[in-house]
Amino acid sequence: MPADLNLLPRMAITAEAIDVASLREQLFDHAAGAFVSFEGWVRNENEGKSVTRLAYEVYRPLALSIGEQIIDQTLQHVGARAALAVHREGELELGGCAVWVGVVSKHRDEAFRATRQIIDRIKVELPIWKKEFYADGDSGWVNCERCAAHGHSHAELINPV
Amino acid sequence: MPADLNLLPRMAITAEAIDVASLREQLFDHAAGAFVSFEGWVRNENEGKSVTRLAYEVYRPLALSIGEQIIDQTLQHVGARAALAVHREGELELGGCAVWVGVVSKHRDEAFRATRQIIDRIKVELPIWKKEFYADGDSGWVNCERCAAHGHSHAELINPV
Amino acid sequence: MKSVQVQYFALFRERAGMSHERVETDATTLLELFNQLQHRHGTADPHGHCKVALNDVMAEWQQPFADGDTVLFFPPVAGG
Amino acid sequence: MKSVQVQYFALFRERAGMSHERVETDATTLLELFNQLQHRHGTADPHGHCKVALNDVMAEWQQPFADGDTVLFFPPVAGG
Repeated sequence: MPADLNLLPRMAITAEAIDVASLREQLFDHAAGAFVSFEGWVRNENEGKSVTRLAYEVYRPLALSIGEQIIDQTLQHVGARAALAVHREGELELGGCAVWVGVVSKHRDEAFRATRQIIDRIKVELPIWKKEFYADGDSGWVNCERCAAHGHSHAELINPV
Repeated sequence: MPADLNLLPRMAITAEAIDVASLREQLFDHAAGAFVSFEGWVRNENEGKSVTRLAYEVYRPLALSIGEQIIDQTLQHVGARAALAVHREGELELGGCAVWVGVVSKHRDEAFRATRQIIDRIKVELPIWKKEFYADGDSGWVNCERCAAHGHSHAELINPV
Repeated sequence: MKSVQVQYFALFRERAGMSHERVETDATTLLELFNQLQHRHGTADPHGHCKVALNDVMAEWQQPFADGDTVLFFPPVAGG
Repeated sequence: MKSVQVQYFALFRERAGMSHERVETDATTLLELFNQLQHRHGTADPHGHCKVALNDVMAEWQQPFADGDTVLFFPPVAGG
Protein backbone atom coordinates (compact mmCIF):
# COMPACT_ATOMS: atom_id res chain seq x y z
CA MET A 1 0.00 0.00 0.00
CA PRO A 2 1.34 3.44 -0.81
CA ALA A 3 1.85 5.71 2.18
CA ASP A 4 1.14 9.09 0.61
CA LEU A 5 0.15 10.69 3.90
CA ASN A 6 2.95 11.73 6.22
CA LEU A 7 1.17 11.13 9.50
CA LEU A 8 3.92 10.05 11.93
CA PRO A 9 3.46 9.82 14.82
CA ARG A 10 0.10 8.08 14.36
CA MET A 11 -0.59 7.34 18.02
CA ALA A 12 -1.17 10.21 20.43
CA ILE A 13 -2.09 10.66 24.09
CA THR A 14 -3.77 13.90 25.08
CA ALA A 15 -5.10 15.58 28.21
CA GLU A 16 -7.29 17.86 26.05
CA ALA A 17 -10.62 17.09 24.36
CA ILE A 18 -10.06 15.01 21.21
CA ASP A 19 -10.58 17.10 18.06
CA VAL A 20 -12.28 14.55 15.82
CA ALA A 21 -12.80 16.97 12.91
CA SER A 22 -9.10 17.74 12.72
CA LEU A 23 -8.12 14.06 12.91
CA ARG A 24 -10.54 13.20 10.09
CA GLU A 25 -9.09 15.96 7.91
CA GLN A 26 -5.57 14.64 8.43
CA LEU A 27 -6.69 11.43 6.74
CA PHE A 28 -8.12 13.10 3.61
CA ASP A 29 -6.74 11.13 0.66
CA HIS A 30 -7.99 11.12 -2.94
CA ALA A 31 -6.90 7.51 -3.35
CA ALA A 32 -9.10 6.40 -0.43
CA GLY A 33 -12.71 5.40 -1.03
CA ALA A 34 -13.51 4.45 2.55
CA PHE A 35 -13.10 6.07 5.97
CA VAL A 36 -14.10 4.30 9.18
CA SER A 37 -13.80 5.81 12.63
CA PHE A 38 -14.41 4.46 16.11
CA GLU A 39 -14.98 6.48 19.26
CA GLY A 40 -15.21 5.25 22.83
CA TRP A 41 -17.52 7.45 24.89
CA VAL A 42 -17.85 7.64 28.68
CA ARG A 43 -21.03 5.68 29.41
CA ASN A 44 -23.30 6.36 32.39
CA GLU A 45 -23.32 2.72 33.52
CA ASN A 46 -20.89 -0.20 33.84
CA GLU A 47 -21.70 -3.67 35.15
CA GLY A 48 -24.85 -2.40 36.81
CA LYS A 49 -23.25 0.57 38.57
CA SER A 50 -24.15 4.18 37.79
CA VAL A 51 -21.00 5.98 36.57
CA THR A 52 -20.63 9.74 37.03
CA ARG A 53 -17.14 10.35 35.57
CA LEU A 54 -13.83 8.59 35.05
CA ALA A 55 -10.11 9.14 34.94
CA TYR A 56 -7.43 7.54 32.79
CA GLU A 57 -3.87 6.99 33.94
CA VAL A 58 -1.44 6.48 31.06
CA TYR A 59 2.21 5.51 30.96
CA ARG A 60 2.99 7.63 27.91
CA PRO A 61 6.35 6.25 26.68
CA LEU A 62 5.05 2.71 26.24
CA ALA A 63 1.49 3.69 25.30
CA LEU A 64 2.88 5.70 22.39
CA SER A 65 5.41 3.10 21.19
CA ILE A 66 3.01 0.15 21.49
CA GLY A 67 0.21 2.15 19.81
CA GLU A 68 2.50 3.05 16.94
CA GLN A 69 3.46 -0.60 16.53
CA ILE A 70 -0.20 -1.73 16.58
CA ILE A 71 -1.11 0.76 13.84
CA ASP A 72 1.92 -0.17 11.76
CA GLN A 73 1.26 -3.91 12.00
CA THR A 74 -2.46 -3.50 11.32
CA LEU A 75 -1.99 -1.35 8.21
CA GLN A 76 0.48 -3.84 6.77
CA HIS A 77 -1.57 -6.88 7.75
CA VAL A 78 -4.94 -5.59 6.55
CA GLY A 79 -3.70 -3.51 3.63
CA ALA A 80 -5.32 -0.20 4.60
CA ARG A 81 -3.79 3.12 3.52
CA ALA A 82 -3.44 5.13 6.73
CA ALA A 83 -4.63 5.32 10.33
CA LEU A 84 -4.53 7.61 13.37
CA ALA A 85 -5.41 6.95 17.00
CA VAL A 86 -5.69 9.19 20.06
CA HIS A 87 -6.37 8.26 23.69
CA ARG A 88 -7.28 10.66 26.48
CA GLU A 89 -5.61 10.81 29.86
CA GLY A 90 -6.91 12.47 33.01
CA GLU A 91 -10.52 13.11 33.98
CA LEU A 92 -13.48 12.79 31.62
CA GLU A 93 -17.16 13.64 32.07
CA LEU A 94 -20.10 11.52 30.86
CA GLY A 95 -20.30 11.49 27.07
CA GLY A 96 -16.66 12.49 26.70
CA CYS A 97 -14.62 10.89 23.91
CA ALA A 98 -12.01 8.67 25.57
CA VAL A 99 -10.46 7.18 22.45
CA TRP A 100 -10.64 7.82 18.69
CA VAL A 101 -9.41 5.56 15.88
CA GLY A 102 -9.70 6.41 12.18
CA VAL A 103 -8.63 4.43 9.11
CA VAL A 104 -8.75 5.15 5.38
CA SER A 105 -8.48 2.48 2.70
CA LYS A 106 -9.25 1.98 -0.96
CA HIS A 107 -12.27 -0.25 -0.25
CA ARG A 108 -14.41 -0.42 2.88
CA ASP A 109 -13.62 -3.91 4.08
CA GLU A 110 -10.02 -2.99 4.91
CA ALA A 111 -11.04 0.16 6.79
CA PHE A 112 -13.60 -1.71 8.91
CA ARG A 113 -11.19 -4.53 9.74
CA ALA A 114 -8.24 -2.26 10.51
CA THR A 115 -10.29 0.05 12.76
CA ARG A 116 -11.60 -2.92 14.70
CA GLN A 117 -8.16 -4.52 15.08
CA ILE A 118 -6.57 -1.28 16.25
CA ILE A 119 -9.18 -0.51 18.93
CA ASP A 120 -9.27 -4.15 20.08
CA ARG A 121 -5.50 -4.11 20.61
CA ILE A 122 -5.39 -0.60 22.13
CA LYS A 123 -7.82 -1.74 24.80
CA VAL A 124 -5.70 -4.66 25.97
CA GLU A 125 -2.10 -3.83 25.06
CA LEU A 126 -1.55 -0.18 25.97
CA PRO A 127 -0.52 0.66 29.56
CA ILE A 128 -3.70 2.63 30.28
CA TRP A 129 -5.84 2.27 33.37
CA LYS A 130 -9.41 3.45 33.86
CA LYS A 131 -10.78 4.50 37.24
CA GLU A 132 -14.55 4.81 37.43
CA PHE A 133 -16.37 7.05 39.91
CA TYR A 134 -19.86 5.89 40.84
CA ALA A 135 -23.04 7.65 41.90
CA ASP A 136 -22.87 5.94 45.31
CA GLY A 137 -19.52 7.59 46.04
CA ASP A 138 -17.39 4.50 45.38
CA SER A 139 -14.66 4.35 42.80
CA GLY A 140 -12.68 1.52 41.27
CA TRP A 141 -10.07 0.55 38.70
CA VAL A 142 -11.63 -1.30 35.78
CA ASN A 143 -10.06 -4.58 34.80
CA CYS A 144 -8.77 -5.33 31.39
CA GLU A 145 -11.24 -6.78 28.93
CA ARG A 146 -8.99 -9.73 28.14
CA CYS A 147 -9.07 -10.87 31.75
CA ALA A 148 -12.83 -10.46 31.88
CA ALA A 149 -13.17 -12.50 28.70
CA HIS A 150 -11.07 -15.29 30.26
CA GLY A 151 -13.45 -15.43 33.18
CA HIS A 152 -10.83 -14.76 35.84
CA SER A 153 -12.00 -13.59 39.18
CA HIS A 154 -10.68 -10.13 39.98
CA ALA A 155 -12.70 -9.38 43.06
CA GLU A 156 -9.64 -8.01 44.81
CA LEU A 157 -8.93 -5.67 41.94
CA ILE A 158 -12.32 -4.12 41.24
CA ASN A 159 -12.97 -3.25 44.86
CA PRO A 160 -12.43 0.40 45.60
CA VAL A 161 -9.06 1.07 47.19
CA MET B 1 -32.78 -1.65 23.26
CA PRO B 2 -34.18 1.64 24.45
CA ALA B 3 -34.70 4.26 21.78
CA ASP B 4 -34.04 7.40 23.79
CA LEU B 5 -33.03 9.45 20.78
CA ASN B 6 -35.82 10.76 18.60
CA LEU B 7 -34.03 10.66 15.28
CA LEU B 8 -36.77 9.88 12.74
CA PRO B 9 -36.30 10.05 9.84
CA ARG B 10 -32.94 8.30 10.08
CA MET B 11 -32.23 8.05 6.34
CA ALA B 12 -31.67 11.23 4.34
CA ILE B 13 -30.76 12.16 0.76
CA THR B 14 -29.09 15.52 0.22
CA ALA B 15 -27.78 17.61 -2.65
CA GLU B 16 -25.59 19.58 -0.20
CA ALA B 17 -22.27 18.62 1.39
CA ILE B 18 -22.81 16.13 4.23
CA ASP B 19 -22.29 17.78 7.63
CA VAL B 20 -20.59 14.96 9.52
CA ALA B 21 -20.07 16.97 12.71
CA SER B 22 -23.79 17.69 13.00
CA LEU B 23 -24.74 14.07 12.31
CA ARG B 24 -22.32 12.84 14.99
CA GLU B 25 -23.79 15.28 17.52
CA GLN B 26 -27.31 14.02 16.82
CA LEU B 27 -26.15 10.61 18.07
CA PHE B 28 -24.73 11.86 21.40
CA ASP B 29 -26.09 9.50 24.06
CA HIS B 30 -24.86 9.01 27.62
CA ALA B 31 -25.92 5.37 27.55
CA ALA B 32 -23.71 4.67 24.50
CA GLY B 33 -20.10 3.61 24.96
CA ALA B 34 -19.29 3.17 21.28
CA PHE B 35 -19.72 5.23 18.13
CA VAL B 36 -18.70 3.91 14.70
CA SER B 37 -19.01 5.87 11.48
CA PHE B 38 -18.39 5.00 7.85
CA GLU B 39 -17.84 7.44 5.00
CA GLY B 40 -17.61 6.68 1.29
CA TRP B 41 -15.31 9.18 -0.44
CA VAL B 42 -14.98 9.87 -4.19
CA ARG B 43 -11.79 8.05 -5.17
CA ASN B 44 -9.52 9.12 -8.01
CA GLU B 45 -9.48 5.67 -9.62
CA ASN B 46 -11.90 2.82 -10.35
CA GLU B 47 -11.07 -0.43 -12.12
CA GLY B 48 -7.92 1.05 -13.60
CA LYS B 49 -9.54 4.23 -14.94
CA SER B 50 -8.67 7.70 -13.68
CA VAL B 51 -11.82 9.30 -12.23
CA THR B 52 -12.22 13.09 -12.18
CA ARG B 53 -15.71 13.47 -10.66
CA LEU B 54 -19.00 11.64 -10.37
CA ALA B 55 -22.73 12.13 -10.19
CA TYR B 56 -25.41 10.25 -8.27
CA GLU B 57 -28.95 9.83 -9.50
CA VAL B 58 -31.38 8.93 -6.70
CA TYR B 59 -35.03 7.95 -6.74
CA ARG B 60 -35.83 9.62 -3.45
CA PRO B 61 -39.18 8.09 -2.41
CA LEU B 62 -37.86 4.52 -2.45
CA ALA B 63 -34.29 5.38 -1.38
CA LEU B 64 -35.71 6.97 1.76
CA SER B 65 -38.21 4.23 2.61
CA ILE B 66 -35.79 1.36 1.92
CA GLY B 67 -33.01 3.13 3.84
CA GLU B 68 -35.30 3.63 6.82
CA GLN B 69 -36.25 -0.05 6.72
CA ILE B 70 -32.58 -1.14 6.55
CA ILE B 71 -31.68 0.96 9.60
CA ASP B 72 -34.70 -0.25 11.52
CA GLN B 73 -34.02 -3.93 10.79
CA THR B 74 -30.30 -3.60 11.54
CA LEU B 75 -30.79 -1.88 14.90
CA GLN B 76 -33.24 -4.56 15.98
CA HIS B 77 -31.17 -7.44 14.62
CA VAL B 78 -27.80 -6.29 15.96
CA GLY B 79 -29.06 -4.62 19.13
CA ALA B 80 -27.45 -1.21 18.63
CA ARG B 81 -29.00 1.92 20.16
CA ALA B 82 -29.36 4.34 17.22
CA ALA B 83 -28.17 5.03 13.68
CA LEU B 84 -28.29 7.70 10.99
CA ALA B 85 -27.41 7.56 7.30
CA VAL B 86 -27.13 10.18 4.57
CA HIS B 87 -26.45 9.74 0.84
CA ARG B 88 -25.55 12.50 -1.61
CA GLU B 89 -27.22 13.08 -4.94
CA GLY B 90 -25.94 15.16 -7.83
CA GLU B 91 -22.33 15.95 -8.71
CA LEU B 92 -19.36 15.33 -6.40
CA GLU B 93 -15.71 16.27 -6.73
CA LEU B 94 -12.75 14.02 -5.83
CA GLY B 95 -12.54 13.48 -2.06
CA GLY B 96 -16.19 14.39 -1.56
CA CYS B 97 -18.23 12.44 0.98
CA ALA B 98 -20.83 10.44 -0.96
CA VAL B 99 -22.36 8.54 1.94
CA TRP B 100 -22.19 8.66 5.74
CA VAL B 101 -23.41 6.04 8.21
CA GLY B 102 -23.13 6.38 12.01
CA VAL B 103 -24.18 4.00 14.77
CA VAL B 104 -24.06 4.20 18.57
CA SER B 105 -24.31 1.21 20.87
CA LYS B 106 -23.55 0.22 24.43
CA HIS B 107 -20.51 -1.87 23.43
CA ARG B 108 -18.36 -1.61 20.32
CA ASP B 109 -19.13 -4.92 18.64
CA GLU B 110 -22.72 -3.90 17.95
CA ALA B 111 -21.72 -0.52 16.49
CA PHE B 112 -19.17 -2.09 14.15
CA ARG B 113 -21.56 -4.77 12.96
CA ALA B 114 -24.52 -2.43 12.48
CA THR B 115 -22.48 0.16 10.57
CA ARG B 116 -21.15 -2.53 8.26
CA GLN B 117 -24.58 -4.05 7.66
CA ILE B 118 -26.20 -0.70 6.93
CA ILE B 119 -23.60 0.42 4.39
CA ASP B 120 -23.49 -3.02 2.75
CA ARG B 121 -27.25 -2.92 2.23
CA ILE B 122 -27.39 0.75 1.20
CA LYS B 123 -24.95 -0.01 -1.59
CA VAL B 124 -27.05 -2.76 -3.14
CA GLU B 125 -30.66 -2.07 -2.15
CA LEU B 126 -31.24 1.67 -2.56
CA PRO B 127 -32.27 2.98 -6.00
CA ILE B 128 -29.10 5.04 -6.45
CA TRP B 129 -26.94 5.11 -9.58
CA LYS B 130 -23.39 6.36 -9.90
CA LYS B 131 -22.03 7.87 -13.09
CA GLU B 132 -18.27 8.23 -13.23
CA PHE B 133 -16.48 10.79 -15.38
CA TYR B 134 -12.96 9.78 -16.47
CA ALA B 135 -9.80 11.70 -17.27
CA ASP B 136 -9.96 10.45 -20.89
CA GLY B 137 -13.33 12.18 -21.38
CA ASP B 138 -15.41 9.00 -21.14
CA SER B 139 -18.16 8.48 -18.61
CA GLY B 140 -20.13 5.46 -17.48
CA TRP B 141 -22.72 4.12 -15.07
CA VAL B 142 -21.15 1.92 -12.42
CA ASN B 143 -22.66 -1.48 -11.87
CA CYS B 144 -23.94 -2.71 -8.58
CA GLU B 145 -21.47 -4.46 -6.33
CA ARG B 146 -23.68 -7.50 -5.92
CA CYS B 147 -23.58 -8.17 -9.66
CA ALA B 148 -19.81 -7.72 -9.70
CA ALA B 149 -19.47 -10.14 -6.79
CA HIS B 150 -21.52 -12.74 -8.65
CA GLY B 151 -19.15 -12.50 -11.60
CA HIS B 152 -21.77 -11.48 -14.14
CA SER B 153 -20.59 -9.85 -17.30
CA HIS B 154 -21.95 -6.35 -17.67
CA ALA B 155 -19.95 -5.19 -20.65
CA GLU B 156 -23.02 -3.61 -22.20
CA LEU B 157 -23.74 -1.66 -19.05
CA ILE B 158 -20.34 -0.26 -18.14
CA ASN B 159 -19.69 1.13 -21.60
CA PRO B 160 -20.25 4.84 -21.80
CA VAL B 161 -23.56 5.72 -23.36
CA MET C 1 -55.29 -3.02 -22.97
CA LYS C 2 -53.96 -1.27 -19.88
CA SER C 3 -52.51 2.18 -19.69
CA VAL C 4 -49.53 2.57 -17.30
CA GLN C 5 -46.99 5.23 -16.44
CA VAL C 6 -43.43 3.93 -16.99
CA GLN C 7 -40.36 5.61 -15.45
CA TYR C 8 -36.78 5.03 -16.58
CA PHE C 9 -33.69 5.73 -14.43
CA ALA C 10 -29.98 6.32 -15.01
CA LEU C 11 -28.75 4.21 -17.95
CA PHE C 12 -32.33 3.31 -18.92
CA ARG C 13 -33.32 7.00 -18.91
CA GLU C 14 -30.36 7.91 -21.10
CA ARG C 15 -31.01 5.07 -23.55
CA ALA C 16 -34.74 5.81 -23.74
CA GLY C 17 -34.07 9.51 -24.14
CA MET C 18 -36.86 10.17 -21.64
CA SER C 19 -37.50 9.82 -17.93
CA HIS C 20 -41.09 8.60 -18.26
CA GLU C 21 -43.84 7.83 -20.74
CA ARG C 22 -47.41 6.54 -20.82
CA VAL C 23 -47.62 3.06 -22.33
CA GLU C 24 -50.64 1.14 -23.67
CA THR C 25 -49.93 -2.57 -23.22
CA ASP C 26 -51.44 -6.06 -23.24
CA ALA C 27 -48.64 -7.42 -21.04
CA THR C 28 -49.80 -9.29 -17.94
CA THR C 29 -46.58 -9.33 -15.87
CA LEU C 30 -43.95 -6.69 -15.22
CA LEU C 31 -41.42 -8.93 -17.02
CA GLU C 32 -43.57 -8.95 -20.15
CA LEU C 33 -43.88 -5.17 -20.00
CA PHE C 34 -40.10 -4.84 -19.56
CA ASN C 35 -39.48 -7.05 -22.59
CA GLN C 36 -41.99 -5.13 -24.74
CA LEU C 37 -40.02 -1.96 -23.96
CA GLN C 38 -36.58 -3.35 -24.83
CA HIS C 39 -36.34 -0.80 -27.69
CA ARG C 40 -36.38 1.88 -24.95
CA HIS C 41 -34.10 0.55 -22.18
CA GLY C 42 -31.96 -1.73 -24.35
CA THR C 43 -31.70 -4.69 -21.98
CA ALA C 44 -32.67 -8.21 -23.03
CA ASP C 45 -32.92 -9.89 -19.62
CA PRO C 46 -33.43 -8.04 -16.31
CA HIS C 47 -32.93 -11.05 -14.02
CA GLY C 48 -30.25 -10.64 -11.38
CA HIS C 49 -29.32 -7.22 -12.70
CA CYS C 50 -32.28 -4.92 -12.79
CA LYS C 51 -35.16 -4.25 -10.43
CA VAL C 52 -38.74 -3.15 -10.80
CA ALA C 53 -41.06 -1.20 -8.54
CA LEU C 54 -44.83 -0.86 -8.75
CA ASN C 55 -46.40 2.31 -7.30
CA ASP C 56 -43.30 3.03 -5.18
CA VAL C 57 -43.05 -0.48 -3.75
CA MET C 58 -40.36 -2.97 -4.83
CA ALA C 59 -41.98 -5.71 -6.95
CA GLU C 60 -41.25 -9.13 -8.46
CA TRP C 61 -40.78 -9.53 -12.22
CA GLN C 62 -43.57 -12.13 -12.39
CA GLN C 63 -46.02 -9.81 -10.63
CA PRO C 64 -49.13 -8.61 -12.51
CA PHE C 65 -50.09 -4.95 -12.70
CA ALA C 66 -53.26 -2.97 -13.29
CA ASP C 67 -54.51 -0.16 -15.48
CA GLY C 68 -53.33 3.16 -14.05
CA ASP C 69 -50.30 1.74 -12.21
CA THR C 70 -46.88 3.40 -12.21
CA VAL C 71 -43.99 1.09 -13.11
CA LEU C 72 -40.35 1.99 -12.31
CA PHE C 73 -37.52 0.24 -14.15
CA PHE C 74 -34.18 0.31 -12.26
CA PRO C 75 -30.88 -0.62 -13.91
CA PRO C 76 -28.22 -2.13 -11.55
CA VAL C 77 -27.77 0.20 -8.60
CA ALA C 78 -24.45 1.50 -7.27
CA GLY C 79 -24.79 3.57 -4.14
CA GLY C 80 -21.94 4.68 -1.91
CA MET D 1 22.58 -7.31 45.66
CA LYS D 2 21.23 -5.18 42.82
CA SER D 3 19.73 -1.74 43.07
CA VAL D 4 16.78 -1.08 40.74
CA GLN D 5 14.21 1.65 40.24
CA VAL D 6 10.64 0.26 40.57
CA GLN D 7 7.57 2.10 39.28
CA TYR D 8 3.98 1.35 40.33
CA PHE D 9 0.89 2.29 38.30
CA ALA D 10 -2.82 2.79 38.95
CA LEU D 11 -4.05 0.30 41.58
CA PHE D 12 -0.44 -0.69 42.42
CA ARG D 13 0.53 2.96 42.90
CA GLU D 14 -2.44 3.56 45.20
CA ARG D 15 -1.77 0.45 47.25
CA ALA D 16 1.95 1.17 47.54
CA GLY D 17 1.23 4.77 48.41
CA MET D 18 4.03 5.80 46.04
CA SER D 19 4.67 5.94 42.30
CA HIS D 20 8.28 4.71 42.48
CA GLU D 21 11.03 3.64 44.84
CA ARG D 22 14.61 2.41 44.75
CA VAL D 23 14.83 -1.27 45.79
CA GLU D 24 17.86 -3.32 46.87
CA THR D 25 17.20 -6.94 45.92
CA ASP D 26 18.75 -10.39 45.49
CA ALA D 27 15.94 -11.46 43.12
CA THR D 28 17.14 -12.91 39.81
CA THR D 29 13.91 -12.69 37.76
CA LEU D 30 11.23 -10.02 37.44
CA LEU D 31 8.74 -12.48 38.93
CA GLU D 32 10.90 -12.91 42.04
CA LEU D 33 11.16 -9.15 42.39
CA PHE D 34 7.38 -8.80 42.01
CA ASN D 35 6.78 -11.40 44.71
CA GLN D 36 9.28 -9.75 47.08
CA LEU D 37 7.28 -6.52 46.73
CA GLN D 38 3.85 -8.02 47.41
CA HIS D 39 3.57 -5.88 50.56
CA ARG D 40 3.62 -2.87 48.22
CA HIS D 41 1.33 -3.84 45.28
CA GLY D 42 -0.78 -6.40 47.14
CA THR D 43 -1.00 -9.03 44.40
CA ALA D 44 -0.03 -12.65 44.95
CA ASP D 45 0.25 -13.85 41.36
CA PRO D 46 0.74 -11.58 38.35
CA HIS D 47 0.26 -14.26 35.68
CA GLY D 48 -2.43 -13.55 33.13
CA HIS D 49 -3.37 -10.34 34.89
CA CYS D 50 -0.43 -8.04 35.24
CA LYS D 51 2.45 -7.04 33.00
CA VAL D 52 5.99 -5.98 33.53
CA ALA D 53 8.32 -3.72 31.53
CA LEU D 54 12.07 -3.41 31.81
CA ASN D 55 13.63 -0.07 30.81
CA ASP D 56 10.52 0.92 28.79
CA VAL D 57 10.30 -2.38 26.87
CA MET D 58 7.63 -5.01 27.64
CA ALA D 59 9.27 -7.98 29.35
CA GLU D 60 8.58 -11.57 30.43
CA TRP D 61 8.10 -12.47 34.08
CA GLN D 62 10.94 -15.04 33.93
CA GLN D 63 13.35 -12.48 32.48
CA PRO D 64 16.45 -11.52 34.51
CA PHE D 65 17.39 -7.91 35.19
CA ALA D 66 20.55 -6.00 36.04
CA ASP D 67 21.76 -3.50 38.60
CA GLY D 68 20.56 -0.03 37.61
CA ASP D 69 17.55 -1.22 35.58
CA THR D 70 14.11 0.40 35.78
CA VAL D 71 11.22 -2.04 36.37
CA LEU D 72 7.58 -1.07 35.69
CA PHE D 73 4.76 -3.08 37.27
CA PHE D 74 1.43 -2.79 35.42
CA PRO D 75 -1.89 -3.95 36.92
CA PRO D 76 -4.52 -5.14 34.41
CA VAL D 77 -4.98 -2.45 31.77
CA ALA D 78 -8.32 -1.01 30.62
CA GLY D 79 -7.99 1.45 27.78
CA GLY D 80 -10.85 2.83 25.72
